[in-house]
This record gives sequence, structure tokens and C-alpha cells, in this order.
Amino acid sequence: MTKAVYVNLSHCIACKACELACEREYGEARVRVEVVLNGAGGGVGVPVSCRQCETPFCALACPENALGREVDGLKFDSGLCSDCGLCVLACPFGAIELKKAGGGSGTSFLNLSGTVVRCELCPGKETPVCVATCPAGALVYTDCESFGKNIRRGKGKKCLKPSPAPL
Amino acid sequence: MNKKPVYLEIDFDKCIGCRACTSSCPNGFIRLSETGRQRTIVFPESCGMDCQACVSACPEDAIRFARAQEYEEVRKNKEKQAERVISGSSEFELCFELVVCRKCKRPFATEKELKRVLEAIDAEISSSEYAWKGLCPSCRRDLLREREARAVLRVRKF
Amino acid sequence: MEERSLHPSICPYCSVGCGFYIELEKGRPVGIRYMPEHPVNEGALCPKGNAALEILTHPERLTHPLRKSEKGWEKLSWNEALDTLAEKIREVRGKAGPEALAFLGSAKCSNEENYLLQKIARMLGTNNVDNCARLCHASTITGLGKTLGAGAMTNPLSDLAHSECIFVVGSNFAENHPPVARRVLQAKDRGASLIVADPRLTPSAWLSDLTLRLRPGTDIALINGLMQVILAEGLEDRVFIRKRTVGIEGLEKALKKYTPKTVSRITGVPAGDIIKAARTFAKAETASVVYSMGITQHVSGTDNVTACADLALLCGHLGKKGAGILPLRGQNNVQGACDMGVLAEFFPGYVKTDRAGNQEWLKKAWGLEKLPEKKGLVATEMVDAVFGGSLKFAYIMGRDPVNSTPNASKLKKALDSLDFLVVQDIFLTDSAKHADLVLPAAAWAEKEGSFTSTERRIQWVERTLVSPGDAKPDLEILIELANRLGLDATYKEAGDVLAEIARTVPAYGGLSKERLKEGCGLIWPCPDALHPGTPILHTESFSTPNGLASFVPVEFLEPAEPPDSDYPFLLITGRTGLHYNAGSMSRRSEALLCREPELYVELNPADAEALALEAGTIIVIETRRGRTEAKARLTQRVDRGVLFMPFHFPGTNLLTADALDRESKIPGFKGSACRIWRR
Amino acid sequence: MKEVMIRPELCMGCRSCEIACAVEHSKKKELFSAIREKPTPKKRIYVEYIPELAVPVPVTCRHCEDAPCTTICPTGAISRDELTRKVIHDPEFCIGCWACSMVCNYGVIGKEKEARVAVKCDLCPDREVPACVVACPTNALVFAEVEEFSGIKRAKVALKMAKGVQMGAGKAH
Repeated sequence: MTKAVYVNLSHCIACKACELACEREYGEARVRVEVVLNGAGGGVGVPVSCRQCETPFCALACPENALGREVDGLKFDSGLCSDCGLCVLACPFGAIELKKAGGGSGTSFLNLSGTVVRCELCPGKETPVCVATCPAGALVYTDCESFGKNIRRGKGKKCLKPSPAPL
Repeated sequence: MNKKPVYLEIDFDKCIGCRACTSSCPNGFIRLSETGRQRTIVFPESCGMDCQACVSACPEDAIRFARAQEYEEVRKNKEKQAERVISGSSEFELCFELVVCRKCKRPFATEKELKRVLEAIDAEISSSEYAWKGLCPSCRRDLLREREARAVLRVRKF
Repeated sequence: MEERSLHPSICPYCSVGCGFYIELEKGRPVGIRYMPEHPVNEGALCPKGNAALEILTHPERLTHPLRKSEKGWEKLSWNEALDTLAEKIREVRGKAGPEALAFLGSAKCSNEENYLLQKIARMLGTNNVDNCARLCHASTITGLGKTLGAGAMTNPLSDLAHSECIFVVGSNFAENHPPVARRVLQAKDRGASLIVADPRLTPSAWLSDLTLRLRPGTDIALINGLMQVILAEGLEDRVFIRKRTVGIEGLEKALKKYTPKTVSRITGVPAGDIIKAARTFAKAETASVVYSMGITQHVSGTDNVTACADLALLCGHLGKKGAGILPLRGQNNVQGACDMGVLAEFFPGYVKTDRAGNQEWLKKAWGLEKLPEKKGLVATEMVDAVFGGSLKFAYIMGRDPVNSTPNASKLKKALDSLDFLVVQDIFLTDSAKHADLVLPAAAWAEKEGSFTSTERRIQWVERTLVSPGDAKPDLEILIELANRLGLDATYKEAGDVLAEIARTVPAYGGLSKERLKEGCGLIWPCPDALHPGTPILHTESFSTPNGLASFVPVEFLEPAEPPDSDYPFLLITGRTGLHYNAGSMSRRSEALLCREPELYVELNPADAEALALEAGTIIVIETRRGRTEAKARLTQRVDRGVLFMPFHFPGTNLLTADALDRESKIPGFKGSACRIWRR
Repeated sequence: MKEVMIRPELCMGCRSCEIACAVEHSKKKELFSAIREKPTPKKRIYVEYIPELAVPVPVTCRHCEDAPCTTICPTGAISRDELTRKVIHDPEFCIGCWACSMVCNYGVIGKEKEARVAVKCDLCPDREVPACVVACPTNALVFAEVEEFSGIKRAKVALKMAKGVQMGAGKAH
């Protein structure tokens, strides 16, 4: 089963713990949280990181086969990467970034040269750090099937829960 | 290591203006700079190294290393593109106009880069119009965020 | 091969008490590993927790004792520094009496350190001891004290997951105590409903099923309104009220006038929402009340807390799993510092100083002839005492009052007019800059000791790292000082002090270093060595003398400083997710600072339009006490006429009011009338 | 447009709908061959058992009017058919990013293991009435327009009330 980091969006409290955990571990954050639509109805915090697509555009665009899809997920081989940045342009989610050559994390895409920075689901760790640190439990490391199951369960429960006497 | 000068031959038509050669060159001989809507890549006429890092990095096979005996040919090619040789130096440059993001209006990629990416992606998929087309990566992220957020806002209290 | 070892530790930031492992390589901290087995946070850490290690190796750490001289800061040896200090204390005490001394403890230091600090002060003959709780939760102690008998959280945080209804008032738990959001969301996943009452639309309010956006400072009216609905519709728990409480008649009478219509007019919350909230809260099998500084930091702080307690009592939501009152406290050991008696009015274990006969027991425990009998000065009263000339010496341990006390400019003057000021801290804070002597202390992972989290969980932190330079654990400094003052402190290590605490404070009776080191801490009351701890308070009876809780009716009074034509805006203060209190730690953490670099003020777009201000403009905010500049942030989070500023940056507290609550002496931080203009 | 409406109170958790769905989406549309087929036929309706309440609830795609999955899909693989108003999924364009499953409020977007693409209810284009509805032995699933569905419920309530009226009238006699 290919696992990815899923976000239970209505649970995100936009605390940026995932961002900081990732930055602490790897020097630059591969997941970024912003608050959007922060209007009179309340905002939503949305973390964006690599979706680990099954047919990844980034891998299709990669001229060196540095990015490729394997059975257990999307793999990146930095040795093959030539830093051309085509994967950045191919990703529909803008989840790949280029790291500034001098270090430090840049939010601007226009870094003059750089290496590819994308979420690799913390190889060697049982759970990615962003998921382990999420205080709200909004990030889940799972596959699409079980993520859907949890939501279905929740909906099912709500359908049947005897609503507290009519208000 | 071969210390004899090695000449760089660039196929200007093939080059898409990505940054592979600039970041792969171990000596930083190939330079990339951006001013406004223009990206400029400056190549040396020759380089002392024979590492060919740029050659293997180039996704379009646009770079070739030429020996001295072949150089006359290369030179002729270059003269044809006279305006690209920086006068008074042994360097020559390539300029690309950058495409601006349709939302934030910041330049983010060359036309050729985008074309190459779209070709790589399944032709059928890329032929139609998608919301993220023409957007720079950070605006794509914002678009995704906004759409996800709308979905959440609608059902949050449910 | 690299040698890496893991050392369990407790987060130094807020009061939740999250556990994690510090990863060491050759004695240097290299990373954090999560602790999924920890009962409080289940491994999760908020952004501050993730950045906790950054400050340990910060280049600005104090490494030597420093003395202020004409030439600037002068390095001293520890002997010189402590001799000077002891000498000075003796001199001031001899000349002006013990009442001229003041000792300020720290809610960021361990129980042992706080205990010793107050013991030194009291052995010197003064009750002028206090800690930062005065600025955040003093009103919890008074408010819950007079209703339930114990000023502490009644249930552990994990209990929240079992509540059917969670009523949150004046707390932005999602940003300030993120692991609490985990429990709240777990409860919501089980079908619980969340009601958030807050003037701001915070991330906590995003999660809520019902948001009550009340006008700042009208909390009592709202809670009274809820209680009125509950009583009018007969939803109260009559059995609980009859068996376990007294004083319902008084409450019933006082509540008559708080009809939904009246309350709606005062608070600005639609009457329908008030009724809906009251019904949801009362009908739930188990419900919790969660509050924080939005309730306590008012001139009516004690009354606010009392109202919360009344509400829970009225529905019998106390003393069982998933039902209780949960004040989310500020700093990692604010509960412990209060338990240890670092309060002007209480000896250790909340024994009132000014009640006759209360000293006898402590005299025996400490082997003393005499103890000060008068109630001491609380932190907020000390400023005036300095100007009055009666206070001459202050010892500040691990606190930054310049950035955390209201009306900061007045406080700065007070610090400068002291005869002698000692500050003991890990950084040269803004307060330390006013000191005559600065003592470098060890940071949290560099010393051992016990810390009491907001849920009364006492956890032991071990010494994992070596302090930079000459910096010493606070406990060692205090022991050496006590010996120099001839107070005979024979403790060898923190465990010895804990043993004495166990003898003195009944609730801590069963604690020992060995026991605390075994698991993830114990929850007090834990009276004897075999007692497993008491996660839920008030299960059988309340901590009052007769075991019954009392309803104390409170009346809504207009806020102390309402906006008027001169100062048309109302300024409220609070925390953001990425910074912590006075910011002496979080503002030195690069990862946190790059995400929230400067002081800002939240402003409703409609107000901004009326004043022709754009997002990002630097605006000047002026109150009757001072003025500050901050960057405008336009957001719907605040209502029209309300401004919000975080208090992590110097400047905010130049503006806040220093009017005090009459019982707890907590300043009314929330709600200062102000005016703004473009710089 | 007709949709699969659910009456969870009638569901007894037999999972006939799940099986019927998988069979309908197999190549031969026959149970015995479907089991051995590759790729394994995938169900698009799910019966969730809620242990705390001890009840099963069938959940399937609601074909939302303003479906978040259609707006989030980066390739347009999930889209709304303007003619039939169905939310349809074209596996050709699917890149398997699962953004749709993340925003789906019902968690009914599954995964075709072999092809690694999303799979969701298509209301059985080859049939008049979806297979799951036909298979349901207790009529917990109803294929109807929303108004129609409400009408069924209304009729039921009306019947009960009518009986009450009759009884009341009888007593009065």
C-alpha cells in the first residue's frame, strides 16, 4: 500500500508545527501551512506537501530519471538530479521547491540555482515527523483507502447519532 | 586530467534555458542571471576541465564539447550568432524571455521550459485547459489551498 | 559510527507538560524525537516545542555573573557575586527591615527552586514573595478557591476527549496550547459539540460548532445569561445541587435579571445563540468548561472565574470523567510555583499567611522561632511600594517583568529606583538590563527538578546537558546564597528539597525523586508513598471545610476602561501560536522569529477603511499610559472597534492598564481604551 | 437527476450492495468470474459498521451539486457531466494524487490497486437502476430524485397519521 501524508483539513489549526518539525529535521521545510479565506466565517489552515501521486507529473518531466515511481512510493535519487527545475514546473500543486544554493529556505521560486526539495516521507522513520508532531492530529500518514474509511465512519456515526432533543 | 582547452558548442535552438548546466558546473563557469523578464545564461568559450558535467546534465543534449581541431567549425557557428558573443571577451550568452505568472505577474519560467514540461506530461491531458496552467508554483499552491479551504468551510460545522 | 542517545525531557514552554526525547551526540543536542507513549501529548509537539532546543545553544546565553559599573557590564566570579549579594541583603534588612526585601519566583523554574526561594524569603522575615501567576492565573486561585476549595484544574487534559460538550471561554487553546486542540478534536470526532466564546475569531473558534462572539469584558454577563436560561428551563442538576452545594438561592435571585434579551444587548451575542449554548451545555451528559487568560486577566478576574465555576456546579458537571473546570495555565510550572507558596498570601500548600495559628505548623517543620505574619506585597503592588520608599531590594528569578507587566514604563522607573536589583536568568533580558547584579542560570535541560503542569501532573526533568560557561542551576545558586546568609541549607541535590516539600505540602506527600522518575509523573493530591495520584478532583466531596461547594453569585460590571470619544478603540492582548509570553526565549529562536518577526496589531478592515489605513502600514497605538508602533494586519478576526496585539514583543505592555482585581490583584490586561493613527 | 438515497435505519449490513457493485464493475459482470479477474473489480459503495452504536450504514458518492473533488482535481479527471449532472471520473487522466479523497466529505473515493487510479460511483451507466439498489434486500437503498425520495418519506408519515386519525375517529364513535 502506498502511503502518503493526508490532511484532515477541518482539523488543521494552522499552528505550523509540521513546518517547524520538517525544518528542524532537514534544514528546510517541505510542508508549508498558510491560512486562507480568513474572513468573517473563520479561516482554514491548509498544509501543502508532496501528494506522492501515482502517475507523477514531476517524474514524467524529469529528464534524468532522478524522480521515479516505485511500488512503495515516489522515489527521488539526488545523485541523478541535475537541478534543472523542470519538476518544479510540472507539479500541479507547487509542492516541489528549489533550495537556495547558500542554504536557508526560500519561499521565492526564483532562486538562481538549487537542489530539489520535496517531501520524501522521512525515509528511515516509522512516521514522518510532520505527522508525529501535529498537535491537532490533522495530519495522517495513511493510504487513500483507510483515510476514506475514517471519514465514512464519521459520517455514518453522525447520520445515526440520536440528536440531543430538538432545540 | 586534460588541461588543453576544450571548446563548448551550444545548440542554441535546442537550449530551453533551464538551470541544469549552471548548477552542475563544478567551477561555476556557466552563470545564470535574471533581470526583470529576462533570463541570461553566460557560457565560456572554452573551459580547461574535461568533466563534461554540463553535457550530461543538459536535458536537451544541447551542449557538446569540441576539440581544438573541430573548433573552426564551432567558431563559424558562433559568428553566425554574432550578437550572442559578448564583445571583447571569450564568453557568449543566451537570453530567454520569461513567462509571467498569470496571477502574481512574476516571471517564473521560459516558454521552452514550459513547452517541454507539457510535452513530457501526457499530451492528451496537457492539451486542455487546467486551473494551474500558466501559474507559478507558489500560485499553484495558493490555488490548491483556496480550493481545499472552500470545501472545508462549507462543511465545517456539520 | 555516530553515537546517539535519547534522553526524556519535558517541554519548557507552556503548561501542558508535553514529553519528548532530546537526541544527544557527544553531549551536544542534535535533535528531538517524539514520545508517542506520553499520556499528555501522545508524541505531538507544537511549533514552540519543536524549536525548544534552539535556545539552549544560543550565543546570547549568559555565562558569567555580571555587575553593572560605570564601564558597563563587568564579569565577576561566583564567590564575589554571591558575597556581594548576601552582603547587600544583610545591609538592606538591617537598615530598613525585612519588609524592604522582595523575592520574585519563576513559573519557569522547578518546584524545588521555587520552594527554596520562598523559604529563604520567609526565613529572612518577609512575605514579599510572588511569581508570575499574579499576571495570569491569580484569579483562578481566588475564584475557584471560594467556590470549589481548590484553585486548580479539576480533570486531566486527556479527559476532554470524553466530554460531550466543551464550553471554551476566553481561551485560544488552538494557538496557545495546541495539544489541547488534539483532545478537543478527539471529543468532536466522538460527536461532542464545542462552544467557543471569544471576542476574536481564533483558530479555536474555527473548530467550534457554535461561536459566541462577545464584546470584550462581558464574560460575566454571558455566563450569567447561560445560567439564567438553564434555571429558567429547569435544566439544572437538582440532585447534585442539593447533595453537594450550598447557596443556590442567592444565585437564583441574582440571575433573574440576566434574561437572554438583556445579555444579548450587553454582550452582542444573539439571544438565540445564548439559549442554544445553554441548552447544549446543560443537556450534555458530561461537559467541561475550559478557560484561560481571557477570563482571568480582567479587573473582574476573580468574578469571571467564579461565574465559570457556578456554571459547572449548576449542571453538576464536576467530579467525573469528562466533566470539570479546566483553567489552561500559562507557564510550565506556574501550578507548581503556586503550590510551593511563592505567593504573598499563601505558605506552601495554600495555607493562608495571615490566619492566626497557621504559622505554628510551618515553624515546626522549618525549626524556626518566628515567621512573618502579615500578608506580603504581591508583584503588582510592589511597584507602588518602591515609589513609596518601603521596598529597596528585589531578587528576580527567571522573569522578565519589563515585558510582562502592564504599564511597563512605570515599572521600569520602579526598577531603576530600587537600591539593589538582582536578576537571575538565562539571557540578558530587558529586565536584567536594569539590574545591578545579573546571575547566569542553567536552562531547563541543564538542571534537574520537578515541574507541575496545568493538569497537576508532577514530572521530573533530568539534567541532560552541560550549561554554557559558569552558568549554574538556580537551585545551586539559592543553596549557596542561603548558606552565606546563615540560613543553613543542607540540601545536596534537588531530591533532598523534594523530600522536604513532601513533608511540608500534604498534596505532595507521596512524592520522591525515585517515584517521579519511574513513569510519566504523578498527579497531585498524592498524600502518601503508595497513593497513585488523583487525576480527577472533587469526585466525592469538595476541598472546602464542609465538603460542599458554594455558589457565589457575581454581578456584571462595565469594564474599567470603556472606549470613549478620545480613545475610541478597545485593545485586547493575547498570544500567537509561534511565540511565548514575554518572548525572552521564543524571540531568540530563529525558526520561530522568521515566521513571526515583529509586533503587529490586528484591525478590522472596515475600521481600517474608515481611517484610510492599509495592511502593512505602521500605525501608532496610544493609550492613557503610553504609545507603541506596530504593523497593521487587517483581518476579520477582530470585530469593529477592537484591536488585538500579541504581548510577546516589547511595546504591548507599555499600553496595558495596571488597574487591579480587588481580590487576586491581577491586572486587567484585557481591555484598554486606545486611539490609533498612521505614523 | 436520480441518486442513490440511503435509509440507514433499514440497513442490516448484509453487504449485498458492495458485492453487486464490484460484480457490475467487472468485465464479465458475473460473480464467479469476477473473483478471479485482474484487475480485481472494485466496489464503490461501502457499508460502514459503527461498533459504538452497533449499526451498519451504507455510504456512497452523493454526486454533490458543488462537488469539491471536481474543483480540486488538477487534471480534470473528475468532472461534472453537464448533461446527466453526475460526478464522473475518467481514469485516463487520473494521476493518483488523491487530492480528491482528501477533500471528499464522505470518504467514498477508493483506489484501483493495479491501475493506481481513483475509483468512485458512476451510478452504473449500463443499467437503468444501479446494481447496489437492485441488490438491496431491505430497500435501504432507493434510486430516486431528491423530491421523489422526500415524497416516499412523506407518504409514510402521512400513512401513520392517517391511521391515527382513523383510530381517533373510531374512539370518538
